[in-house]
Amino acid sequence: GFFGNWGGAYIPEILHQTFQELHVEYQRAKNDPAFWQEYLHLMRTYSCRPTPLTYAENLSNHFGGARIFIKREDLNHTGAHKANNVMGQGLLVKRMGKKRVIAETGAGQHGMATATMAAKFGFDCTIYMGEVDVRRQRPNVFWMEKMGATVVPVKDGSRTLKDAINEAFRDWVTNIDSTHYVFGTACGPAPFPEMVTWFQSIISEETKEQIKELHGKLPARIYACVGGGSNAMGSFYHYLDTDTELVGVEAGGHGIDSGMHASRLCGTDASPGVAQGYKTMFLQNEDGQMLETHSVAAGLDYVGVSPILSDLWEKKQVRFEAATDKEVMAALDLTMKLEGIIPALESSHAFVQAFKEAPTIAKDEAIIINMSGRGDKDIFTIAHAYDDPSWKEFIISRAAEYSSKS
Amino acid sequence: GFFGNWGGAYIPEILHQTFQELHVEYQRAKNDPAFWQEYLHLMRTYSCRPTPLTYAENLSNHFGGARIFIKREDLNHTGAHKANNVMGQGLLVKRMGKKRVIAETGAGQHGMATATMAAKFGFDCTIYMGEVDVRRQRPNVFWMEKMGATVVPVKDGSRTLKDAINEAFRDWVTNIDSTHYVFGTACGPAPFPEMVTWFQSIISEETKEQIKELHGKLPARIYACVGGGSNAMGSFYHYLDTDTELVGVEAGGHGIDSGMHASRLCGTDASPGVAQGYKTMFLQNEDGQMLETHSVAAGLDYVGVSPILSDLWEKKQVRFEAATDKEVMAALDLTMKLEGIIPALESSHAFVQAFKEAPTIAKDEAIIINMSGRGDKDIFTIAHAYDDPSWKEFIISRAAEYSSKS
Amino acid sequence: MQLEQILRQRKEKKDILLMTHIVLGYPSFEANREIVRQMVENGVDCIEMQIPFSEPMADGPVILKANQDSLANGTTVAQCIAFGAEMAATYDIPFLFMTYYNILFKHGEDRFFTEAKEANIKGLIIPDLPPEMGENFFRLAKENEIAPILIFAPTSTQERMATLDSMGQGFIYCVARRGVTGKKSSFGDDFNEYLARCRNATRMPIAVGFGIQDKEDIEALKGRADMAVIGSQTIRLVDEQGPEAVGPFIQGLR
Amino acid sequence: MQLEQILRQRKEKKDILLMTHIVLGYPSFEANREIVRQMVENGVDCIEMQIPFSEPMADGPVILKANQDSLANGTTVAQCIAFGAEMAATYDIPFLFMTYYNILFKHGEDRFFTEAKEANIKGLIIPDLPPEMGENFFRLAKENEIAPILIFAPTSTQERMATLDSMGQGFIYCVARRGVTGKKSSFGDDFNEYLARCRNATRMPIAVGFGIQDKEDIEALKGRADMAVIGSQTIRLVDEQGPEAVGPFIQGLR
Repeated sequence: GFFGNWGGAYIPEILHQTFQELHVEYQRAKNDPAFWQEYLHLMRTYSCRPTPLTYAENLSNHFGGARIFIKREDLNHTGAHKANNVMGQGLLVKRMGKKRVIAETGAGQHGMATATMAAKFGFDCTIYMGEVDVRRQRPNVFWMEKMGATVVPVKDGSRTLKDAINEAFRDWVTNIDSTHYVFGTACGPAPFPEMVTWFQSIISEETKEQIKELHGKLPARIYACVGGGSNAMGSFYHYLDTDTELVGVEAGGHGIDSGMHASRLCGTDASPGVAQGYKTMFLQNEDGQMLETHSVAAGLDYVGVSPILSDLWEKKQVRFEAATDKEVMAALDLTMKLEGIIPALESSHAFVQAFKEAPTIAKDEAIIINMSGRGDKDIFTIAHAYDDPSWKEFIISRAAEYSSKS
Repeated sequence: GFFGNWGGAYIPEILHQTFQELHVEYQRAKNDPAFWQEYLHLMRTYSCRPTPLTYAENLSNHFGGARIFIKREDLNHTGAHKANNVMGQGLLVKRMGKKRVIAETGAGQHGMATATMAAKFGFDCTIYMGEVDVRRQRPNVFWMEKMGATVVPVKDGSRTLKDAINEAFRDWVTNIDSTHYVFGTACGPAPFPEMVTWFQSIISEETKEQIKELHGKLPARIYACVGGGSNAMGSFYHYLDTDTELVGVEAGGHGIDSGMHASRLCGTDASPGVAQGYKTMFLQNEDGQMLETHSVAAGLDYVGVSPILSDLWEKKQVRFEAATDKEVMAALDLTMKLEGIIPALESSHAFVQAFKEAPTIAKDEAIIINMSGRGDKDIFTIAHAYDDPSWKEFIISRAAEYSSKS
Repeated sequence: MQLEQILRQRKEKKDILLMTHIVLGYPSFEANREIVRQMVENGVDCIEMQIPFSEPMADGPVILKANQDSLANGTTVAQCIAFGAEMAATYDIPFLFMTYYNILFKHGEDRFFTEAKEANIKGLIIPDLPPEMGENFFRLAKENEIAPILIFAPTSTQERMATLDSMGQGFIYCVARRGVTGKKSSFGDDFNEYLARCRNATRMPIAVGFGIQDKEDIEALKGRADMAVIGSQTIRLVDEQGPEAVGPFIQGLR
Repeated sequence: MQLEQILRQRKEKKDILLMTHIVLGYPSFEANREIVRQMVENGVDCIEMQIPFSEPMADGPVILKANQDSLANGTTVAQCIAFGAEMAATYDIPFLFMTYYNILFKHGEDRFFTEAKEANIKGLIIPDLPPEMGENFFRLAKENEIAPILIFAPTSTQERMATLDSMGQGFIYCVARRGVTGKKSSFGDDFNEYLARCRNATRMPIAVGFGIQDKEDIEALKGRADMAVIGSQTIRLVDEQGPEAVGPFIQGLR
């Protein structure tokens, strides 16, 4: 369960047996070609895989450098790459014979995906979500509940993703026999980082074919945003042994020197640590207490990062950059206007860095931006961030209607 | 331009020449195999075609009859079948060398799709939307504007779809030379009904392959909701010469006898008429004045219907039913809970009728429900319709924030 | 006497004829009566009376609103025809109905023509009924001796004008520009060229409409058109100053 | 003298030993001092002092909140170690540190063990450090003669218990049930069976923790466990009635 110096499974004893079973089931699935076929069939008929690789002609011309391609994970069912992981774990849960799933969620997309999977597979479902994120992402909460999930707002700590993870673990140690914890990203105790990466690797499996068809050769670079790191791992995986340069983009928040960010692998604020069951680079103080993080994108607002990415960072196989909240809004704006595509705030981080570098790359080279999810779910955050007056008016008038009736 | 007794092109003289050009360009495109290939490539790389056909195992078991399959037009880019038509017309506009597009929109999905296409193709874009619909679908307006479109709220008449269409025609007669009117459904003057049907026929082209792969034979029945009728025409088209029974489901609103509905082809409130450039069954009074219609689904809230469907109705090739607002909310609820799928309110009408009939159909038969779009865009309407208290709280608290700051 | 003949006779005495427009039932039939009276007394040669329709796709905001308000008042097609009959019986100028095709279609074309003929209506302007769509309509128009008035647009080709000329009766309505009713047109070189094309394409009198608002516009048309059409402008006037302002306005146009 | 030996000696005079728990810096070090005094004076045999951590994944709401409040007060690891040294120097019972692995890892394991030894700390409970993950930790524990206390869970197999027994020192902490700290456990047949399994799997003393709240619970453990662990219950007590309530509570447990 280690990747270089990182990873492991730092778990309470009560979970030992459950993790043993998970390891066994995961290995069995991995060694069973029929499992991957079943997974592909599910993703092809229930989600929308293979998701397209879109040539962004207008953006390419705008920057006048590399040919920009966008991998469209936004077109997955539930609107993000999260579905890949969740549906895979759903198949595993079915094999393990468990009847209940729990999950943490930050941006709400993993929660949405898990609630969806639970509905599809007929599992009971509880979603833990930081209270701050519940407020940021109320529409997602509504849908999760409508799909039959119980959403529990977590009121401890910073009331964001990391606290939701802690609370989910607390549930799990209480309900191990019936319950599987659908970890949402390539973090946490082994085998989660590896397993989540495996399911997400479907992204790079597809792009490798697609870019050859559309561009004739592999891309010069691939850009992916990095919160926990699952979309990055998924979009990098099959390129690790190629010449393609891999670029992870973290949340620069108010700026990497501001202390208000969530950059673990670029910048100097993070240090090695062990929490939430695994060893990685954490944003923590000198006593090992986790710091509050900041990002306009709830899904990147997290203290830790995939141990596999920490390893690839250490070995310089992946380069890490940061995008500030402000840069993110500008990149989002440009992408909407030029391509008619609305990246999630998380995904927009990858667009920022790609836009910075595209002009410097030769015109006969391709770059791929992994668009991990769609932004139309983020309307409350985005409309707010743009300070849109008619949006505010709309909300105020709706509220007036509700206030007067209630 | 006639389909039996229906259709035609009842247009002001000023548009005559433009329609001539459109006819010519449309025929040229139809006769050019490369055009359809270009269209398929665009839809495959920019949208998500072929969209999946999902076997709804839980719903099938729940009703204990036919095997229920769902055609997932919700997974298109912009979240609805509207993309099929719009991207196709975009290619035509490019061929015609025009630089500006206009469109009407009801639910906002056609407007979203058109604004998206305009961004992608680099066209100027104006969207006409009834003021009532602007209020119902504010999030869509926000995104359209963000993609660079101008959204004009139409304050005439019933301030819904039909008024938006009139207003778009007024724009068109003023700006014929530069502008193409991207009609959103299989209505309007010829060649729109036929052309929109052609682009939407990609749906049944795909399902015919898919159902054979997944079920081994053609479906017993296909269900589609009918507003203007484009998703119905698209999902029926390639089955017109087969034994598959085709069922169109109209908006029953408060009930087909209530006068508060939008049922043109089932029920007895509609009569033949000519408006908005074509002849079809309209909801009108005895003087020929159009009536107000009602549906919980903005996209079905329309006085007219595709002339091709009026013809198929008259010839009994398509059966028409109605679903009430209340039935729609129940079907939506069940689909979310059992399948983790959120149909648009429009699409949920098709689910209602399929659910009514599924138990009576043999288990070795398949039925297909065309899920024309996704419902998560409708959160303001759906959360409202469910009278969700925490949603209201959320809106009220957001509004308080805005009120205090402004 | 049929419409074209009437207009030719009137034209003998004038530089240019004047056609005006009202929306029936707007602001009320009572007001319509007064407005028509003032128009006729001040020398209008022909009046088109619009039967309101809920979807007036070729009309701009002023006439659109008048249509809707009239319908909101409860105006019916029967009332409109009766009012038309009353006017035609009262005044010695030709009256036309202008409306959209659905009004006729739903009323029954036969019945509509019969009633219009009884009302002594001289012509019909149906902007959303191109000749291709109106086989029955044109047959009935001929039978009932009511002129089906067709429209030339700046986008019409020579060939198209020829077709329209062959199908139309009474006069040709030349739309001065692209767009809907109620906006100002500019009468520059392009317009003159277009008008020359119109003149070449038909032997019928030609009327020019869309955006004619004042004496200057009308002066500019003299010698080039047989009739000027004043549309939205009188509605605006009535809205702002009441029916009694119509007379002086019309008087000031010549 | 090492932990296991100390506990065995104390056990000679008692039916069952009592271990209690405090969160350092909560509600304050001052209060901790008073609470420890009352615990020791009322016959507690061993105290686990939790060094607060921002992510206490195995703790329930009561201890979680105590961790967070302590950190909000500014509690540091250095203060905690100094406090531990002070207690160990003041009272003649064994003191343990309980915390999460990151506290040691970030402090430096070597340094942590050295300082803990200097403080005369007898054992460490690190719930998120299974033996597989703690090679260095277990080596340092041995070198510094500080007992690494391991945990049996109801889900542990015989084989797993054997592994844990071979790596742990001091005593085995038997978790009474699934779940986090602070909830009531029920001590039925399943529990007795589990406890018998624990007893068979180790020769070390066994402590039973999680959800022990009153005298009745402790009575039930006599003869089957060597030590009962009172965790969240004293924190609740201090929250509700202040530090001075701890003494009488402890007294009432025997």
